[in-house]
This record gives sequence, structure tokens and C-alpha cells, in this order.
Amino acid sequence: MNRLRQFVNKAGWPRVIIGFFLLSLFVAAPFAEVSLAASIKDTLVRFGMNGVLVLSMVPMVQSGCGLNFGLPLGVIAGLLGAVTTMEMGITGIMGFITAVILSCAIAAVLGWGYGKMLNRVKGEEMVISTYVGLSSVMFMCMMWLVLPFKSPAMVWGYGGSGLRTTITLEGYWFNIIDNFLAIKIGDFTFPTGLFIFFAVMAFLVWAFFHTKTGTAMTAVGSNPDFARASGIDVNKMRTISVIISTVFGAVGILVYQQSYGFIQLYTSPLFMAFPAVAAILLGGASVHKATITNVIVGTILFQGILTMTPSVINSFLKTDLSEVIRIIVSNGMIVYALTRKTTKVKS
Amino acid sequence: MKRTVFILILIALLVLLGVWMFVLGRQRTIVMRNEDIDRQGITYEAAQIVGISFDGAEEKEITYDDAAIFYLVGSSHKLKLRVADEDGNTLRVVEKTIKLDLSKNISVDIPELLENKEEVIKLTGKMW
Amino acid sequence: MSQNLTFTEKLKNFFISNAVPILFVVITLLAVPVSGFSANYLIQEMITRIGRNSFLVLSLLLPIIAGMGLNFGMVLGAMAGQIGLIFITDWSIVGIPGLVLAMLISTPISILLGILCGSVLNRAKGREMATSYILGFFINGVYQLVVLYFMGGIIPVKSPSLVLSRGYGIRNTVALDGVRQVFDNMIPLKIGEISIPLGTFFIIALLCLFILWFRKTKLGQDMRAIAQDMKVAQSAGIPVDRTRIISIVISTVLAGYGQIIFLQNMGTLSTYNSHDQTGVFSIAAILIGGATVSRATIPNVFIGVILFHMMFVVSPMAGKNLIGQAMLGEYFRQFISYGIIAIALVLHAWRRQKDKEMERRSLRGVKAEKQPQAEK
Amino acid sequence: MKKLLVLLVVAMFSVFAFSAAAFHIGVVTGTVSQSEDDLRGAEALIKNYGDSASGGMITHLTYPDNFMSEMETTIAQIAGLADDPLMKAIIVNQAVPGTAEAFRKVREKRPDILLFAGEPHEDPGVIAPVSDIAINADNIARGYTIIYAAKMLGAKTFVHISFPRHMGYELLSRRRNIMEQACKDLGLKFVFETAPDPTSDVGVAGAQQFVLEKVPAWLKKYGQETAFFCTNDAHTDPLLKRIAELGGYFIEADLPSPLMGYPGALGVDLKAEQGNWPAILNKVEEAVVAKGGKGRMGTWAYSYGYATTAGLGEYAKNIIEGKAKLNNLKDLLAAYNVYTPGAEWNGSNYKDMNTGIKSKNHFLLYQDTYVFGKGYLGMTKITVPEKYFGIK
Repeated sequence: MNRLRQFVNKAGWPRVIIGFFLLSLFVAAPFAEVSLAASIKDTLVRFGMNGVLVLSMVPMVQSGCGLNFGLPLGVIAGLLGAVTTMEMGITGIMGFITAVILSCAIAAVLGWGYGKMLNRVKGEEMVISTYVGLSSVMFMCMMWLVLPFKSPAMVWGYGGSGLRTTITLEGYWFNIIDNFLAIKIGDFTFPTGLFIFFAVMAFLVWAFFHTKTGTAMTAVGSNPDFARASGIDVNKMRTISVIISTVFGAVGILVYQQSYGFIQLYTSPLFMAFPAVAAILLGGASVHKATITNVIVGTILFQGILTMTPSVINSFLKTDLSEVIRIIVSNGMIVYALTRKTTKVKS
Repeated sequence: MKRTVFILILIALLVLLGVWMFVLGRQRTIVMRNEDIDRQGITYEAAQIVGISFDGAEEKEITYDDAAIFYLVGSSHKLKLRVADEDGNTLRVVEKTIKLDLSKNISVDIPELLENKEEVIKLTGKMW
Repeated sequence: MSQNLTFTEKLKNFFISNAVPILFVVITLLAVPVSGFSANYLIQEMITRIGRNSFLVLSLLLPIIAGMGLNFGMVLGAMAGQIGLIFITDWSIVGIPGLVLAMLISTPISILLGILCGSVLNRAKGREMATSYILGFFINGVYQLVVLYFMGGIIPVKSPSLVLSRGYGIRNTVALDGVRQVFDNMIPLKIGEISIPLGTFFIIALLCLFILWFRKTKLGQDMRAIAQDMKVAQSAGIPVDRTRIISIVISTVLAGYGQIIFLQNMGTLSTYNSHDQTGVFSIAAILIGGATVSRATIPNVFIGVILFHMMFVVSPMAGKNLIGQAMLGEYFRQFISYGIIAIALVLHAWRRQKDKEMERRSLRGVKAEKQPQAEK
Repeated sequence: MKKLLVLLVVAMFSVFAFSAAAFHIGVVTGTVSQSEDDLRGAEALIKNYGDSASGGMITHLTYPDNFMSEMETTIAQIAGLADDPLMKAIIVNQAVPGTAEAFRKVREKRPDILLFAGEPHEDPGVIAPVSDIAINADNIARGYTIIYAAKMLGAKTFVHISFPRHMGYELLSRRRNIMEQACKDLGLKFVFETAPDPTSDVGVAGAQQFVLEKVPAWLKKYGQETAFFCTNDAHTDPLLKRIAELGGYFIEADLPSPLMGYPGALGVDLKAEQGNWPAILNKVEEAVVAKGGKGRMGTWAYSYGYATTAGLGEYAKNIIEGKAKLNNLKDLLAAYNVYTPGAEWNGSNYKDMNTGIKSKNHFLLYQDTYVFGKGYLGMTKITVPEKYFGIK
């Protein structure tokens, strides 16, 4: 009993409840004529797809820049990298690597500027980054139309200029990580490559936070005044964290797309930030502290619910209620997380 | 205590205001039908052309076996019916004052209304 | 402080503190001729939009006065207003009584939502804007649950033009024919070809007077004290949390009325989306009008509405005429409007940081000067 | 302020200075990312009659991508066109929410302007009275013909994919019910599946992801002889991709076009064929057959969205020039045929279910279904039984 309570305390009630909810969905799945193997596979693939994007939240949270609602900026860098690589006609694993390298370079530049800007607006990062995300996406909407891309696989079929909203990755690097060492057991496929990739990325983050710069960054996040007093360049640390977050965002979207099969341009980057923010908060992170465990737990819970509720709940209730439930749960979690910190300070 | 009473009175007043607004702003949809009908063994025959106008507004003309929709706000209305033959020659003009309750949808059979000799007619329909 | 400044410094100060409106005036001035719209059209459009939007924007003032930043939670009120409109449409209550009834219905809902929002924000002090932003999404989910699943079922809504054919849930667009522009046309006035919604202006003027009066009341003074320093206010015996909640409640109720005024002018309610952009656009307008997260006045509201909407009207056409592609103009508009908000917020946050630094420095400076004076 | 006024006046005069065409036609469509075909129709009009900015006839504008939230912008865009004194007709395709109000505004100011609504999203009872012509894809007849075609191709189950927002559209929800009834009558199993709304917070990506994941599961559950239909354009891409790969049938899209879904899903390069619909159809057909979709996947030979934008523009021009009559189905289809040479169209007037009144200016149109690797199915020649027109 005691141990149970300890576990609940450690994990936090919301996660326990949602965890049980998700578990019951899996249990109920066969009764709703939903294939369990396929559901588990979908959840795992989605975890792999979104993991890196969620991971990209960690550096900024740790350095005290708050949740990265400006994730679209990183996504844009990733898109630019991918599209440029396709234009150059590089396919297969080389294509993916080229895209990663290019995106990282672009993301580093964008992240640097973004970080410099966020240094000027301490305390208001979250609202401002939302708008920075919005306006940069809109700017890129114009750019996708104007930039001189020529590859026939990418431009509008009819008009002959401007990029399409969705570009298929087939023939380029579709599922290149998913299929790497993938284990097939009948109906069920385990996307080993995705997990290895995520593990590597997570390890990088973990390792980084154990370097000198990494610990300094955590110090900046937990107490900027103290950090300054002990001679850490606060602004520099913050800028570095923003660059890392943006680069991870760029890599994250590349992983997402190779699994998904399409590159999505125009307004689609806007929809990337919220699921990532919701996932990490669901995993138990706060605005000031996030760990890799938070990322893993949160992504599994969030994506699990996303995969399971529409199919399972709908076949029981015979309505589309699940959409609304999902909106309420995920946004409710974010609100809960935002209100949590202050109460702790009070008590 | 005083505060509670004050708030309760305020709420009561606001509810009253709401009810008043409901009564004042209720719009009734009136379908005027010009069809032959049987009512308790009596057959009322529809006219060839009927011109309908409420409260002096512009007249709407409907032919035999047709219907027209009117939207009215408020309970008391002046209705003017102009009955004409096929060629549009006015046969007679009937003016009536009708009173509506709070029903939302009201359906009126013109032939029956025309035969009704009472000056004031009450019309009731479906509440919703 | 100001008397020591030279003229150029003053000018510089003026430009810095009004950077956003100035930037906007410049962009608009460039865009208007390119768009090719006639003066009549633009003036008419601006007058309509002042009538349509300023009530909503005014509802943002109180939380700013109370130091709670920009109330993204105003969408809660907007939703309450829409629920009121759905009901009067179902009951087919038309004209001014219809709108008054819609406001009456929205009020208790707004108050409840406002109390909820206020309490949540009290637990998230210092992060009010981000929290109220997300809270809007959360309540949007609840709104969908109520309107899409409860209405027509648990909540009686009968009209077949409102309820989906499946038997519950409201259709995604509701035509507000009965109440369309009744406030606007309450007192008809036409100057030349331009019609002026005098009735709506009258209501807006009343609200402005209310805000002016409210600032002078005890409650209004308390709010300003809280905005200055929460701890000092607390120790001075002001019930901080309660006052903050009240400011949000009033803001939410006003936003509800504002949404009703907005929609009576629009004539169509898009059931699940009309409130989406209310918060974002109102906040954009007030920021463009020169308000900041911590200071906003009534003139800011009107300047903001005019500038923001002027750009809204002209930029798609201007973008099209400049670049020659219609959709580029559309993206251009969104880029500019979001970009400007970002810039406005950045400038403000930056300036506040600068002010803080200057304060720190001047504090040191004053101390340094004071000592010799004391010797005298 | 004074400066502003001066500039305004200058701007006003510059409007008059531009115009060379005798009249202008305003065309409002979605952006390329929302609805490419509609926009291409407008471009075709510009190609034929010139851009009004450079002395031509057509003024083309777009409404916002998230039109559901930015109704105010839509209204301003459409109503703004009436500011041009030479404007004689306004065509909105698709007529997203807000169009009705914008039309009312235009009517108040300029009763002489022709107002055409293509594929209105608002209720027929709202849009039809304020516009001169409203055009929908004939979702009543198609509710039957699509099922009929599915049976012809050999499908045993029919899966209808949609979500609440779309089921709130009168014609879409009626079509669903007609399909259900038609399935019953023709001996197919009808299944209704839900997928996330792309305009909700999951976005297009999330919605497409869902379809991509679910189609294999659905095919497994309902068998290979399953025909799929989705009401949303964004869902079409992944659906086609999976059907081509794994099996199943796809009769036609909600708003059918060879460009709808196929180029994106199958990665077809159409650069050389741009503007040439028969060539586009051929190229897409090659791609579909190459992917193994022969005899299982269909479309309309000419894009509906393209034909509606361009056809309504042509029709408006003909009316203004006195060459055609308003509300004449023959003249209307003649205008459509300018842009869709050789296509079979069929249509009827819309009839309101509640009052039974036939709308004189609301037309429902449909084209023959073209199945890749099989050819036309002759759907325009099938008579839809009268009873389906009465299903709510």
C-alpha cells in the first residue's frame, strides 16, 4: 500500500490516471474489433516519430526559456533542409543525412537569432515565441511559393511553380529509419530503427546536460541570479539552449516525415508545437524542469491516447466524442502544468 | 444579509427583463395557405388569387394552391386580404385584426379565415 | 525626470514608446495607394469595424489595469456570448430584445467562466498570458462538448435550422437574420454614402464612460495598486486574489457582450470557430494601438482598431497588386499581422528590461548624488 | 491624418486610371494550399480575359486558409470587390462561411452586381436567396451513383469517412444518408468511420496520419472488396496512397478532379501537362495503373473545382454581354463546356427538404465518373430513383 502511494506520489496523479485510462483502452480494444497488435505498433511508431520533437523542448525548459511554442521555427529549418536535399536529387540514406546536416545548419542560424531575441524578452518567452512561430510560418508560406525550386516531384502539378502542400518522400528516404533493423512478428512490426535513433538523440541530450555547459545551463534555468553571480554568462547559455532546441526541432521533423511519408509545407508547422508541448507536460515536466523520462512517458501517453481514443471510444459510443475529449484532456493538462509551480512555492 | 437580498432582487429583476424581452422580441413564422380545405364537413374553397399584407406592408400575391411565409414580431397585427379572380380583378378586400400567442410556428388556411366573420381572431400554433 | 531631457531625446523617446503605431502607420500609408481602394470604401469599412470590434478590444482594458497582462481568456466570454445567440435564434427572438436577451443569457455563463479563469490565473501568477491562452483552448473543448453534443439532446434546442439532422449538436453556421445589425441600425444615420452605426457607437461610448468611472472607484484604485506591486497591495489590506478575479470576471462579461455586438454586425455565427480569433485579433489591435502589456488607454483601443483593420483591409489587395499573386497577398497579411504582434511584444519586453536596468542605474546614481546633498 | 486622406484620394483616382476592359469580374477562391483546382480555374480565366490590374477583366482574390475562423476577412475580401465601379459580377468558389453576409453587403451597395456562389458551405436556405446562382456538386444524385458505381466495380462494403463538422453540412449529411439507403437497396454493407478534422488542433498532418494508419486496418476488417469515400480533401491523399498499395476501391473524391489527391499520393509529375486536362488525366492514369490501381480507382475527367470557377466566370461574362440568360441550365452548362470540352454533365435544381420548394437559382451538377484503366462508367445516363431525392 505504502509502496503504491510512493509510486503515485512520484509519478503524479494525472499520469497514473491517464496511464490507467490508456491501459483500459488497450484492454478494451479487442472488444471494439480494433487489432491490438496494430494499435501497439501505431503507438510505438508514433512515439518514435514524435519523440525527437518532444525532446527538443528539454533544453529550453532547462535553461529557463519556458516551453518552446516557437517550435515551428525548427520545423521550418527541417523542411527547408529536406526540400533542398530533394531538389539536389539525393536519395536514400545519403539523402536523409544530407537533409539532417543542411537542416541543422539552417536551424543553428535561425536558433541563434531566435535565442538572441528571446534574451531580450525574459519572462514573456512563451507568448512571444507563439507569435514568432506564427509569423515565421506565414513568411515561409510566401517563400514556398516564391523560392525557385524546380524538382517536378515537389512543385505544383498544374501550375508548374511553387511547392505543393504535401510532397511524397517515396523514392527519397521514406521509412528509412523505420525499416532499419525492423523486427516483424506476424502482424506486428517493431520499428527498431526509430527507437535506436531516439535513444541516440536522448543520449545526446542526457550527455550534454552532464557536460560543464549543460550543468551551467541547468543552473541558469533554476536560478538566473545565482548563476550570474557565479560567473555564468546567462544570455549565452540561453542562446545555446535555444539553438539546441531549434536544431532538435529540425531533426525531429525529419524523423517525423521519413516515417510519415510526406513532407508537409505551408501552415502545417503550426500544428507541431502543441502536441509536443502537451506531451512533455503530460509526462510530468513543468515550465522550469523537464527530464528525458518526462519526454518518454509523456510521448507514450499522449500519442497512445491520440491513437487509441478515436478507434476504441468511437466504436463504443458510436459518436465522434473522442476528438473533443482529447482536446479537453490535452489542453487541461497544459493548464494544470502551468498552474502547478506557484502552488508548490506557496506551501 | 443586505447584500444577499440586493443580489437576489437584482437577479429577479434581470430574469423579469429577460422574460419581457422574450415576449417583446418573439418572432412568429406564419404560413398562409390558399388551399381548399375540409373543416367539420364544410368545404372552404380557395380563391384564384389572394393578396396578403400585414400591417400595411407590401402585398404578397399567391395563387390557388400556393402558400406564403410571413415573419411577424409582436402579438397584434392588422391583416389585409385582397381576393381576386384569375385575371387579377379584385373581388373583395377583407381587413382583420389578429392576435397571436407566443407560438413560434403558425399555419393559417386563408379560405377558412375569410369565412370567419369575427373581427378579432386568435391564432395559435406550435410552441416551438 | 522629463524636464532634463533635450528635444532630440524627447523625440527619440516618443518614437521609441510609440514605435509600433508609427511602424504601422508607415506600412499602412504605403499599402493604401497600392491597394487601389476608394476613400469612401475605406472610410465606411473603418467605421463599420470600429463599431464591430472596439467593444471587444475595450474588454481587455481592465485586466491590464490590474496588471494581469493581455487577457487571452476573453475568448471564454466570446463563447458565452455565442451560446446566448444560439438560444435566441432557437427561440426566434428578434430585434433589440433578442440581443438584450442574448446578453442576459451570456452574463451568468461569463461570470462563471470568469471566476474559473481568474482562479486559475491566480495560481499562475507571472504566467497569466500563456496560461489564459491555453485556458482558452481548454474551454473551447468544453464548449464543443456542450454545443456539439449536449445541445439538442440534454439542453433543449429544437429549431431544425439549428440542430444537425442527426438530432443533436448545432450546425456549423447559424444565420443571425433576426438580429442582423439591429444595434447598428437602431439610430440610422447616413452621411453621404457612408452609413454610421450610431446605435453601436452609443453603446461603446457608454462602456468607455464606465471604464473611466470604474478607474476612479475604490475597486479600480485597488487594481492599479495591485498592478504596481502585489505584495505591497496585499500588506495594505487589499484582497489581491479577489480583486484580480473581479477584473477577469468583468473582462469576460464585457467580452461576451462584445462578441454579441461583433456577431450582430457580421450576421452569421460560425458556431465552432467565430471565437477562435477573437482574442488574437483584439490583442493585436490593442498592441498596435500603442498599448503595452502593462499600460493601455482608451485611445489605444481606437487607434489600434483603425490601424489594425486598415491593414487587414488593404494588405491582401496591396500584396496582390505588388506581387501579382492573390494568395501571396493573403499570406502576406497574416505574416504582417502576426509579425507585428511579435515585434510589439518584443519591443515592450525589451523596453521594460531597459527601464529596469535604467532604474537600477539611476537608483545608484541618486544615491551617489544624495550623499553630497546631505552634507550640505 | 491629412496626409492619409490625400493619399486616399490619389488611390481612388488611380483606380479609374487603370481600367481598360469594359467591365470587371471578381473571382474569389481558396489558396493553392487549400483548394488548388478552384484557384487554377481563376488562373485560366485570367489567361483568357486578362488581369484587371493590367487592363484585363478578371480580379482574382483568395480567402484565408483558416476561413472558418477568419470570416471577417472573407467578408471584407468579397465585399471589397464591389468597391470597383466596373465590377459587374462576383464569383466565390468555394463559397465558405461569410459569403452570404458579404453578398448581402454587396447587394445593399451595388444591386447591379451578379453574385455567384460555387460549392457553398452555408446552408442552402441561407446562401440561395442572397446569390444569383449557387452551384453544388450534385450530392443527392451522387449519393446513389457512387454506390451504384461501387457495385459495378465489384465492391461489397462501402466505407464513408468523415467527421462532425462536415456532417453539419446539409448536403453532405444528406448524401451520407442517401448512400446508406442506396447501400441497403443495392446490397452493400455501409460503414461510417470517423477521422480527425484537419482544421482542428491535430492539423492536416494529424488527420492524414490517422487515415494512413487506419486504412490497412479497415481493409483487414471489411475485406478487399471495400470501396472508400471521404468527405474531406486532405483525407484523400493518404487514402488514395493506401488504396493503390493495398487494395480496395475508390470511386471518386468529394470534389472530384484528376488533381485531387492523385499527384500527391502517387508522386505524379505533371509539369509538361499543365493546363491540359486530358493529358493530365492520361498521365495520372498511367501512374495509377503502374501502381496496380487499374479498375479500382476513379475520378472526374475534368476537375469540378476548376470547371466551377472558370465556368461560372464564363457564364457571368456571357450574361453581362447579353449572350446568356440567368438561371438557364443549358446556358450554364454551355459555359462549363468551354473549359471542359467533351465532358458529360448532368444536373438539376435543388429542392428544399423541409418546405418542398424548388430553388430556381440553386443547381446541383455532376460529371460522369472515369475509372482509371477502365474508362467512363456512364453515370450521367443512370436515372436516380425518385425516392432518394426524398431522403433527409
